[in-house]
Amino acid sequence: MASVTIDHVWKYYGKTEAVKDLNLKCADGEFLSVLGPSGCGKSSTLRMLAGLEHISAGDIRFGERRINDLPPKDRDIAMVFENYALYPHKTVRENIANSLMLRGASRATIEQKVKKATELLQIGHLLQRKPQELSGGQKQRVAIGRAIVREPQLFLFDEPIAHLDAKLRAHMRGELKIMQRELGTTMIYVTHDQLEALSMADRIAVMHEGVLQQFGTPQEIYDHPVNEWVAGFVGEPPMNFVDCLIEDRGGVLHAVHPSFAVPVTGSQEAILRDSAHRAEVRMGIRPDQIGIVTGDGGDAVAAQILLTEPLGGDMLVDAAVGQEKFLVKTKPDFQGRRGDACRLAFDTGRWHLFDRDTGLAYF
Amino acid sequence: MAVTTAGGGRGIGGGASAAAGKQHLLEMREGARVISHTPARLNTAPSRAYYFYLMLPAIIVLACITLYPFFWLVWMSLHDVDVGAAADKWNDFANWIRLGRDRKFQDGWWLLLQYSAMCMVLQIGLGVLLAVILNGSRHEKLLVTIFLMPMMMAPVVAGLVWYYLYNSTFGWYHWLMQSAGILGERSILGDPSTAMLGIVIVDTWQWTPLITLIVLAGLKRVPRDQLEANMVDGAGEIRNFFQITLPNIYPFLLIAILLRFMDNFRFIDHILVLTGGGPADSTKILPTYLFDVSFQFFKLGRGAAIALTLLAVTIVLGLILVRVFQSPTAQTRPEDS
Amino acid sequence: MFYTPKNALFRRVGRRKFLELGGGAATALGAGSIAVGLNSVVTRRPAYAQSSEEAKWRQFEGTKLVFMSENTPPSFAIRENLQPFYDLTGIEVEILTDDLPVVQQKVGIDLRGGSADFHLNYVQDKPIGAPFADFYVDLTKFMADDTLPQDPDGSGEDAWFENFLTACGVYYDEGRIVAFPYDCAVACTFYRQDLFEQLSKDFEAEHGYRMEFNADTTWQNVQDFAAFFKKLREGGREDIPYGYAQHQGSFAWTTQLDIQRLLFANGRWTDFEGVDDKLGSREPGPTRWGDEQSVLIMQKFKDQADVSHPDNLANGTLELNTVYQAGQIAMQVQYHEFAASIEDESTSRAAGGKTGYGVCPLGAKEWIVNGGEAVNGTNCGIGGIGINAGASEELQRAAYLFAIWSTSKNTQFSVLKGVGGTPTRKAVLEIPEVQAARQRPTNMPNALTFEPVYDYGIRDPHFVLGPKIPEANEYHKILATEVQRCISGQTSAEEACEEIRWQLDDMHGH
Amino acid sequence: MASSDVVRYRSPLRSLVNVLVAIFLVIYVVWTVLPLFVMFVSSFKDLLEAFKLPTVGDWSGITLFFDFTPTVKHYQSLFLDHNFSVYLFNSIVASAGSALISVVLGAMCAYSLSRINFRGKQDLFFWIISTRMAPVVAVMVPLYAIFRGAGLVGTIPGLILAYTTFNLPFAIWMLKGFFDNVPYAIEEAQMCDGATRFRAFLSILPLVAPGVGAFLVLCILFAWNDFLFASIIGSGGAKTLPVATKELVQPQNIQWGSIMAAGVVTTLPMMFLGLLIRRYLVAGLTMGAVKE
Repeated sequence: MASVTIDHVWKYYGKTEAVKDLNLKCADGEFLSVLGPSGCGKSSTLRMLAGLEHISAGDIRFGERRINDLPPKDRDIAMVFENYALYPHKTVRENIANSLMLRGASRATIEQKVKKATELLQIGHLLQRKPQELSGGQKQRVAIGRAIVREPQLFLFDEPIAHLDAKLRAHMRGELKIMQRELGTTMIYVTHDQLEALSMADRIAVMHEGVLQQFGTPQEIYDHPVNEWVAGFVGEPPMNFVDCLIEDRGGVLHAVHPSFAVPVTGSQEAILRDSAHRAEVRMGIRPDQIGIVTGDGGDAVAAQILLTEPLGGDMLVDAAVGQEKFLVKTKPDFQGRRGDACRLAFDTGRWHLFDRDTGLAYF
Repeated sequence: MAVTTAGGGRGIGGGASAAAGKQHLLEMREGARVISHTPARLNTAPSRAYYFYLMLPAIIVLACITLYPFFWLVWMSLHDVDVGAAADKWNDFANWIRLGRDRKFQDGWWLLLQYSAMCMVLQIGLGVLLAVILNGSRHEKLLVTIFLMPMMMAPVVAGLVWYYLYNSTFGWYHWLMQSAGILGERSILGDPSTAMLGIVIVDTWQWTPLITLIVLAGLKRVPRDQLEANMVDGAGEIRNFFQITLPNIYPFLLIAILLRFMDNFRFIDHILVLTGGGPADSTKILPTYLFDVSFQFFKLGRGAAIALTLLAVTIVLGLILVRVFQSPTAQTRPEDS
Repeated sequence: MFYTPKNALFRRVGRRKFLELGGGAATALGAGSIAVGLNSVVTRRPAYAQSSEEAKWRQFEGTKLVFMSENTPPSFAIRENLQPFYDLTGIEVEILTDDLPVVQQKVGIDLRGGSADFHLNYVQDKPIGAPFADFYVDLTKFMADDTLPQDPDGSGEDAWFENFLTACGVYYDEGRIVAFPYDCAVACTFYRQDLFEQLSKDFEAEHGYRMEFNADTTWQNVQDFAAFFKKLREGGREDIPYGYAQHQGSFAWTTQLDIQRLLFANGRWTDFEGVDDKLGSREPGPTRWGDEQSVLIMQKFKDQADVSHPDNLANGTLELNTVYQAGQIAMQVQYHEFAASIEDESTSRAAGGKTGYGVCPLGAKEWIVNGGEAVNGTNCGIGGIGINAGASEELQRAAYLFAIWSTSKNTQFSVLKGVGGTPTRKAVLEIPEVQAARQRPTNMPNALTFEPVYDYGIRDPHFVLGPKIPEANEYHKILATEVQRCISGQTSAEEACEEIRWQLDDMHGH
Repeated sequence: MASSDVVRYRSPLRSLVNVLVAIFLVIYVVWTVLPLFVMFVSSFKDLLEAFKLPTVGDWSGITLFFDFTPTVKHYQSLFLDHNFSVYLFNSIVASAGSALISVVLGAMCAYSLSRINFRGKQDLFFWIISTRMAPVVAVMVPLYAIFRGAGLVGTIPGLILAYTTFNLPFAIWMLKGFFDNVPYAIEEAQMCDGATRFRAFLSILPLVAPGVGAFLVLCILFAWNDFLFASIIGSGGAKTLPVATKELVQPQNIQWGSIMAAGVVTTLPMMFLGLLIRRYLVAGLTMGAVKE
C-alpha cells in the first residue's frame, strides 16, 4: 500500500497540453476519484500513473519512490480498463491468473487467489468461458477480478462501468466501494460521471482542460465549488446561473438582477466587502436550493412556470424569471401548471457568487 | 424481403471504399429513408432468375476454362497419352501406379515442401520483424513504399536480375558473398547444396514485403488496451508480443502462409529462370518436374496424374484458406483512431 | 486494333471452328486432324512436270505459312530477309521464334494434337526430331516430284555435309527423310592462343611437353592444362583464367552432350548396344551404362570437373560462352556457331585473334578399357526444317518450297554473311568468298571454325550424335541430373552410372 | 489509438535494440533496393563494362560498379531492333483488355452472388476462387489445346482470355466483398423511384467505383507480370514484355544490358501503378483477406 504524490506533472501530446501542472496527493488507502468531462486530462493522468504514458514534466511518487521511468510491470499497480481489455484468446481463469503467472506465482497460489477473487466477485461459474461468451457485466467483473487478484499497492480504474446499463452501473458502484473498503487498497478512479465520483470517492479531484480545478471531499466539492466551472459540472440537475450586479442598497449588499434583488447574508457580505472588484458577479444556485410556491406576492422572486417534469420522487420545475430560466427541484406534490405564476425563494445561505471575469467563487 | 443480402457486412474490401464513396453512400441512405415511406413498389423485389442471368456469363467462361480442362486432365491421367505411336489407350491406372516408384515425383513433393517451408520461415520471420519495426515508426510510409517495389516486378524479370547478380562471372552479389567469405567460388546456384537457398532468397526478396504488409495490417488491429492491460499485469515487451500481439495477428499470419504456400505451387517463374530445376535436380520442386514431364517429355498422361495430385493439395489448402478468410478475427476492422 | 506481325496471317474464327471446338471436346487430344490448316490460306495453280521453273515456284502464290523455329540467328536472319522468297513464290511465311524448350512444347502439342498451326517446324535432331519423327512428312516423295522445284545443288545425302541429312532427317527407318538440314551446331575447341603461348614454357617445365592445341591433344592433356591453370590461379595469379569448363547448366540436352564427348572419344562408346545413333532406335534395348568404360569415364569427367571452372553446374552452353567472352576461362569445347560472338570486339575479351579454334580433344589411350579406338569425339545438333504431316497435302507442298529455299546455298550464304550462320550445304563452302573468310581477318567469324568442324570433326569416325530415341528428352534429363550429382560429389561414379542404368532401363521397360 | 502508440521506456537495452533495429533496417532497405538499382544502372552499361568485377575481397573495387560510360543504346535497340514497342503494346492491350473483361463480368457475377442466397452458393463461391488457386502448369496442357482449337493461340484475344482465367475469379471474389458492403436499401430506393432492376444495379456502381478502379489496376498488374500463360498461349503473335525479356537470353549472346533495359521497361509502369493504388494493394494481393 502506498500514497501517491503527483508533483507538478505536465503531459504534452505534441503541442497539445493535456495535463497542466497537476499536483495531487492521495493518501494511503484512500479512494480518490478524478472527475472531469472527456478531454480534461484525467485519463492521461491515470495512464501516467499506470506507466502507459510518459510523464512530460514533473514527478509521480508512490510513497517515496519516484516512478517516472518505471515500466508498468515494475509499478505494482493494477488497472481496469474502460473496454475491459480482456484477452479474447484466454479463458476467464487465464485472464484473471495472467498477472500472477507473469510474476511466476506457484500453481497453488494462483489457484487460491483466483478462487478468492472470483468468490468475491461471484463469477466462479464462469472460469472456463472465453470473454466473448460473457455479458457486459460479467466482463466487467472479470476485468476487476484480474485487477484485484494481484493485491497491488494501487488500483487504477479507467471509467470501468461507463459501458454498463444504468441499473447495473448503480449496483456496481456500491460493490466497488465495498470492495475497496474491504481490500483497503489505494484506488484512483477516473470517471466523467459526477454521480460515481460523489457516491464512491473519499476525495475528488475535478479536472478541466488539463487543469486541476478543485480537490476535496465530495461534500466540499458539492457545497463549496471553487469556481463556476466546478459548480456547474458537479451536481445533478445542474446549478442555475444568473448574471447579477452587487449593489449596496441601504447598507446591505444585494445581488441585483433586472427582475429581482436579493440581499446577501452577513458573512457573505463581509467577503464581498473585502474584495476590491466585485460589481459584476454570477449567481449560482442549485435547483434544490430554491423554494417554490404558486401564486403572487411576498418578497420572493416572481416567476412563471414554463414546464413541470415529474420524476416520481421529485419534481423539476422550469421557471422563468424575466429573461432568465431557473430549474427548481421540489416535491412531487407541487401543484403548479404551465403558465401559472409562482414565487421562488433562494436559499441564500447555500448559494454561490462567482467573479464574472475569473469564475472564482466568492463563497 | 425474399432476397437477403448474403454475408452482408462480412466486409472483404470494405475498408477500401473511398471517402467520396462513403459520402455518396450517406446521401443515398438519406434518400432511401425518405423514399421508403412511400410503399408504392416495394414488392417488386427482383426475381432470382434475373440474378442468375447476371451471373451466367462469368460462370460459363470459368467453366470453359476450368471444368473442361479438369475433366480432360482426369481422362488423360487414365490413358496412355504421350508422343509415342500407340497412344490414348486405357492403361489400367499405370500413370498412377508409376507415381509410386517415381522417385522424382516423391522428391518433387519433398522439395516443394522444403522450398515452401524455407520460404515461409524466412519470410514470416523477416516479415514479422519488419512489420513490428515499421509499426508506428516515423518512416513507416516511406519504408512501405520502398518495400512495395519488388512486389511490382514480374517474377521472370526478378529472376533474370537475380540471375545476373548471382552469376559467378560478373555477378555483384556473388562478388559480395565471396568477398565476405560466405561463399566459395561456386555460385550459389551452381551448387546443389545451396541452389535451393538461392531461389528461396529471391522469393524472400520479392515477397517478404507482402508478409510485412499483411502483418502490419494485423498489428494495427491489435487492441491497444489488451497490450496495456498485459503491461500492467506485469509483462515486458517481449512477453507482450508473444502473449497479446501474436495471438491477435495469428489469423493474418495464417493467411499470409497459405497465400504464399499456394503461390509457391502456382508460380515457378523464378525457378525456371534461375536453375530450371537443377543442378542435379536440387531445385526440381513438383511443379517444375510436372513442367518437364508434360512439356519436355510429353508424357501427358503421366503429367496429368502428377497435375491432379498437385491440384488436390492446392484445393485442400484453398479450403483451409477460405475458412480462415471467413473467421471473425480476420475480419475485425482496424480500431478507429 | 491488335498487332499483327509483319507477315501475319489473318485468323478467321468462323462458325465452323466454333462447332469444331465443341466437337473437339469429344475427340480430346485424340485422333485425327481436326481443324486442318485453319490458320492458313492455300491457293493453288497446278504446275506440271514440264512447266517452267518459275511456274513451279509460283504455283502456291497467295498461300500463307507459319514456321515455328528456335530463336537462333539463321531464323532471325531469314525472317528479316523473306522478301526474296515472297518475290520468288508469292507465299507469305510467318516465322515464329522461341526458346528451344518452348519450341519443343508448342511443336509437340501442335503435332500431338493432330492439327497444324505450324506447317513448318524446326526439327532439332534429338529434342524435337526423335520424339516427333512420325508426325512429319516424308520429304522423299516431294524430292522425287517433278511438279515441284528442286534445289539445283540437290537435296540428297551428298548435297549436305557428311552425316547431316541422316542426323536431322532420318529417324529409326532408312528411306524416310523428314527434314532438311537447316542449321547446325558442331562442337570444337575454343582456346586462348595468346595465353597458351604465354604460358607454354612454364607448362613444359612442369609436364615435359608443350602446351599447344592440335588434333592429337587428348582429354588427358586437357586435364593437365586445366590443372596447370588452376594451380597458377590458386598460387595467387588472379589474372589467370581457369583452364577448362564444362557445360553442366540447366539445358539438359547440351549437358548430356558434354559427357558424351568423352565417352565417344575414348573407344567410341555409345549408350545402347547395337544401335546406330545416326539412325536411332525406337526400342533401343538395355543400356550399356554401368559398364566399366562408362564408370571410368564418369570418374574422369568428375576429375575434369574438379580442375575446371568451379561454377560448372551453373553454366550451360550459353552461359559458358559468356564466361569465355569475359576472359575467365582459357579453353572451352563449344559449338561453332558461337565463334561469331567470340570474335565480336564489343562483347568479348577473347576477340581479335586471341582465340584459336581446334577439333575436339582426342580420347586418351589409357582411358580406353573396352578396346575401342581413340577419336576426336565431336558432337553436334543438326537443326532441320520439317513439314508438319497434319497439314493438308497442298500446304505441305507449299511448305516444301520454303524448305528448299531456306536451305539453299544462297540463303545460307547470306545468313552466314549477315549474322553468322552455320551452313549445312557443302556448296556454301565452295563459294570463294567463304573460302577467303576462313582466314583472319575475316568478315564471317564462324568460318574460322570450318576447318576443325566441316573438314574434320563431323566426319566419321569422330562424329557422334547421341542416342536418337523417342524418349530423348527424358534421357537427356536423366543423364544431366545424374552426372551433376556425381560431379557435385553426391554420388560416386559407380553409383551415378548404376542410377543412370536403372532409370534408362525403367524408362524403356527393361 | 493504434497498437503502435504503446509506450516504451528508455533503458540501455532499449537503446541497444534501437541501434540494432536501425542497422537492420538500413541493411534491409539496401537489400531491397540494390537489385533494382543494379538493374537500372546495368541497363546503361555495355556488355564488357557489365562484366567488370573487382577481385575478390577488394572492397574498394566497389567503385568499379560506377565505372562506365552510360549508353542508351540498349533502350534504343529494344525498340528499334527487338520490336519492344510491339510487345509493350501487346502487354498493355492484353492486360488492360483482360482486366476490363474480368471486372465487367466479375461485377455482374459478384453483384448477383452478393444479392441472393441459394443452396450450394458457398460451394460455387469456393469453386470460383479455387480456379484462381490452381497451379498453372497443372492445367496448361488442356488449356493450350482448347485455345488452339479455338484458334486463339498466339493472338491477343487469346491472351486476354488466358489472363481472364485468373483475373475473373479474382474480380468476382473481390467485388463481392464490395457489393456486400452496399446496403440493399439503395437499390430498393431506386426501384421505388421507378428504376429498372438493371438501372438499380447501375446506380450502386458509383459506390463501388473507387474499389473497382483499384482492382482493375490490380488485374492489369497480375496480367502484365504473368509469364507462363504469356509464353505458352501468347507467344508468337502476342508476345508480351516479360516473355520478350526472357527471350533476350539468346543462344549466342546474353545481352545483359538489353535484358536489364527490358527489365526496367517492364517494371517501371507497374511500380508506378503499384504506388497509385497503394491503399488497395494489400487487400488485392491477399485476395481481400486483409485490409490496410
